Amino acid sequence: MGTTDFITMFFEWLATFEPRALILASTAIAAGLAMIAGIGPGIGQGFAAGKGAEAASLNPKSAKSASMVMLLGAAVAETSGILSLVVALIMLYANPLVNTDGAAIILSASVIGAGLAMIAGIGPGIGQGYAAGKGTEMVGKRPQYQPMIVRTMFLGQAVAQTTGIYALIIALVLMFANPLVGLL
Amino acid sequence: MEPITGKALILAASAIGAGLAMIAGIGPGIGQGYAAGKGAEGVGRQPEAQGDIVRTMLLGAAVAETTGIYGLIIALILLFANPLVGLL
Amino acid sequence: MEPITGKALILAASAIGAGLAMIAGIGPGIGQGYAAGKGAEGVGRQPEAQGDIVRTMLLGAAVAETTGIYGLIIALILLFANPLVGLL
Amino acid sequence: MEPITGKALILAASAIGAGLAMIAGIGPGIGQGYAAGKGAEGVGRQPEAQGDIVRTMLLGAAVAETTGIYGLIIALILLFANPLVGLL
Amino acid sequence: MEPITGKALILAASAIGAGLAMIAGIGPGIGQGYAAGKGAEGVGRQPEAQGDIVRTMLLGAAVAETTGIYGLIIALILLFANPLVGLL
Amino acid sequence: MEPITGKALILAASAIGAGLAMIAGIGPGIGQGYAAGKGAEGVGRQPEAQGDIVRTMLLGAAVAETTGIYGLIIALILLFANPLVGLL
Amino acid sequence: MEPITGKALILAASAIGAGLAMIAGIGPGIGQGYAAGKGAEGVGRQPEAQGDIVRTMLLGAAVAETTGIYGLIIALILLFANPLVGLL
Amino acid sequence: MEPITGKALILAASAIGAGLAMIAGIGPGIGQGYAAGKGAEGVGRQPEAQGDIVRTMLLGAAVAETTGIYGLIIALILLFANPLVGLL
Amino acid sequence: MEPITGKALILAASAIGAGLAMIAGIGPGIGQGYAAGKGAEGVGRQPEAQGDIVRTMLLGAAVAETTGIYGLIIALILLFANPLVGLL
Amino acid sequence: MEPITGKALILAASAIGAGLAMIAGIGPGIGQGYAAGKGAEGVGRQPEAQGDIVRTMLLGAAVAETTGIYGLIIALILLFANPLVGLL
Ligand code: NA
Ligand code: NA
Ligand code: NA
Ligand code: NA
Ligand code: NA
Ligand code: NA
Ligand code: NA
Ligand code: NA
Ligand code: NA
Ligand code: NA
Repeated sequence: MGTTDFITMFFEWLATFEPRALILASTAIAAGLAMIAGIGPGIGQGFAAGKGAEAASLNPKSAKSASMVMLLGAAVAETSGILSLVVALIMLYANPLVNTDGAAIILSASVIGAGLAMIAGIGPGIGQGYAAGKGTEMVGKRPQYQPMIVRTMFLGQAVAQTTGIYALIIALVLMFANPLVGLL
Repeated sequence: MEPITGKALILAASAIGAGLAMIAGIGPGIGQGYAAGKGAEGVGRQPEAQGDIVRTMLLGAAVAETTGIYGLIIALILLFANPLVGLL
Repeated sequence: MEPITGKALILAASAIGAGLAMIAGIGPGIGQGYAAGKGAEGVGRQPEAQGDIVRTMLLGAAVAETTGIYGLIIALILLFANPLVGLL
Repeated sequence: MEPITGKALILAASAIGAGLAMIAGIGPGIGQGYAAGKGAEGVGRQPEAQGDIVRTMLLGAAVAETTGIYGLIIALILLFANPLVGLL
Repeated sequence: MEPITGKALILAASAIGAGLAMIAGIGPGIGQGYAAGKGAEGVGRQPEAQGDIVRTMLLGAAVAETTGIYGLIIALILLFANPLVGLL
Repeated sequence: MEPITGKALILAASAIGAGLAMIAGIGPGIGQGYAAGKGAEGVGRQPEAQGDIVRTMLLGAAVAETTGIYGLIIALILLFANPLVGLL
Repeated sequence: MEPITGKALILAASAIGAGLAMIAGIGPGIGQGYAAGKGAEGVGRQPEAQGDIVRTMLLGAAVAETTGIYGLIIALILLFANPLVGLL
Repeated sequence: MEPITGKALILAASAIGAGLAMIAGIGPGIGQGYAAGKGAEGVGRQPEAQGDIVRTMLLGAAVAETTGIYGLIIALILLFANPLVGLL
Repeated sequence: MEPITGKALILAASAIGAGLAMIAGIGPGIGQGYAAGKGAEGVGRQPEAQGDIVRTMLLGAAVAETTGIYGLIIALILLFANPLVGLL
Repeated sequence: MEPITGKALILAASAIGAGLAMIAGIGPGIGQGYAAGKGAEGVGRQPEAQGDIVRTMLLGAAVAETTGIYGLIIALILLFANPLVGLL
């Protein structure tokens, strides 16, 4: 084993830290990664906002109900942002991995994996926001069909949430029911 | 801290790989949301065609879900049926 | 206690490579969702052409699926038929 | 010569985590800009409805800001009220 | 017990390179899905032109597939015909 | 000759964190450009409403700028008023 | 048993560089798919102009392919005609 | 023979931070290009309003440039007036 | 047995830098594909203006190619005329 | 035999930083391509305004190029006039 095996050297360097320090350092990065999901709701709700403004200009009579639908749809589109915030706060203030028995390298990687998984939330955020915007647009144009429009919007938004939920489940498994540490 | 073993390294990388695989979920989320929006627009325009519109929207959304499911399956394999540690 | 071997390093990298490959799934998810939306819009406007619309949507979506499948195949190869460890 | 402590490692990672959290700001920037564009288009069409249009645009933009704020909060916590070093 | 060799490092990097190359698949997935949506819209509007529309959609989609195939080929070369280990 | 200390590691990570935080600027750039385009379109169509259109565009763009400013502030804090080195 | 040499490091990095270069393929995939969709729409609307539409679509798509080819060329150079190992 | 010092590590990280900061430039590039397209469309439709259209386009584009400039400034600070090495 | 030298590290990083630079190619690919689609749409609608449309499309696409070329040039410099190893 | 020095580390990081900076080129590529498409559409519709349309398109595209140029300049500084190695 020569001095040129920088990979082994790197892992030996990592092993000089207390296990807790390694996990906590990974947690700082993971919390940052999880927040990236916020791109989604930002884009989606902004689309809804634009459609709301458009509806107010096209049909002032239905502007109020259009604004209501904009807010309802945008609220659904917030889901991934909230889920990511909650996961990041759990990581920072109630991280179960710091008290989990197991190899520090696996626990450290697990929290980063959880942070990466939450990034999936970009998708539902954008998609549901788009649906919110189209719902707003149509309610502004044809307020008499509001219930049907909103129902279809919610149904479609629910379908668009699933991959965000999958990601949340994987993140929670990695943090609270980690199957990898037991395999060692 | 105890030294890092090869098996631990594989399991650590599997945790990161599982997280990366979930990022695929961005796609269905955007796409199905687009379908939801067009569906909502459609039923507002042609309320009499609501059944057909929603059925087509859901059929298309089911198709759009698959790559998100693929990502989930790879993540679940990495976490619960990891074939890599057996190769060591 | 066994240290990190070359084989372990390759298997760890394979786990990450498999996760990365799944990211391709973003594309079909967005694209097929767009098709779903246009399909739903179409059947609302021309209910009499529903068969043609849905068939074209599904045909186009099948074409859009391929690169997601490529990513899945590479991931499965890395996990279940890893050719790299044999090269060591 | 003092070696790198666990505390230093956590603080270094916190700097990177804070930077990553800010990337969330891409979303509100795009979305609110879209709203700005549609608002400007709207007031050009019906100048008499300017009040309602701008109010709706700002209300929607406020909703779109939240996840950018979440990212900022997490970054500020990591920099100024780091709970992780206390757990060491 | 065999330590990490240069060959092992190259093979590990090849696994990650193969995963990265597959990410190209996002593009054809989005693009072909767009084509699918426009195709579905088109056959709904001009059912009599269905043959021409679908043929143009598939021709355009074939062109859009190429960079996804390039990514797949590079990944397969890295996995099954790795020229880098021979250069060592 | 001074070796790498914990302080140096934190400062190095801060340089990377500052760079990452600036990526947020993608968002306002896209969004405000969209607003610019819709504003230009609007004044072309209703030149008499130019004042209202430009004012709404700028108001909306100001709102869209905030997350880019947040990123800049976090970067400046990491570079010029780094609170992390004080925690060491 | 041969240890990790500088040459091995360069070759390992080349594998990752080749993978990264392929990511450029996202662009032509999306762009050409857009062209395919507009082409399909066009031939549905103006079947008599099919020749002109398809020719323009293919000409434009050829232009859009170039940066994907650049990425492929850089990847092939890194894999099959690596100039970096000669500089060592 | 001089080993890697803390200063060298900070300067190396600064090079990467500078590169990351430039990525912000994606945003203004897309946004201003959109404005350019809408401006070109506008002057084609209302040539008599060309002055107003181009002026609004440029005003909006100037606003959209700022976050790209922020990224450039942070990169220039990291390269030419690096405050981090002074903190060591 | 030759260990990893500074030169080898620079050359390895150059391979990765070259790969990263190619990612710029996403932009021209999308943009020129959009132009291709609009060009195809245009010649379908106004076949008599085909010359003007295609010429404008190609002129605009040439402008959109530049940043892809910049990326290619930086990659070629890193691979074939690397100025960094001379600075060592 | 010379080991890895601080200077080598900075130069290696500069190669990666240069590659990252080029990624900014995605933006102008997409944006100018959009402008190209709208320009082509415009000259098809109003051939008599071709001069104005193309001039506005090119003016707007010039504005959209700047952040791509910024990225190129930072990359060239890192490669040919690296100020960081002088700070060591
Ligand atoms: Na879903
Ligand atoms: Na699918
Ligand atoms: Na495909
Ligand atoms: Na929000
Ligand atoms: Na292609
Ligand atoms: Na904002
Ligand atoms: Na091109
Ligand atoms: Na700005
Ligand atoms: Na350009
Ligand atoms: Na610019």
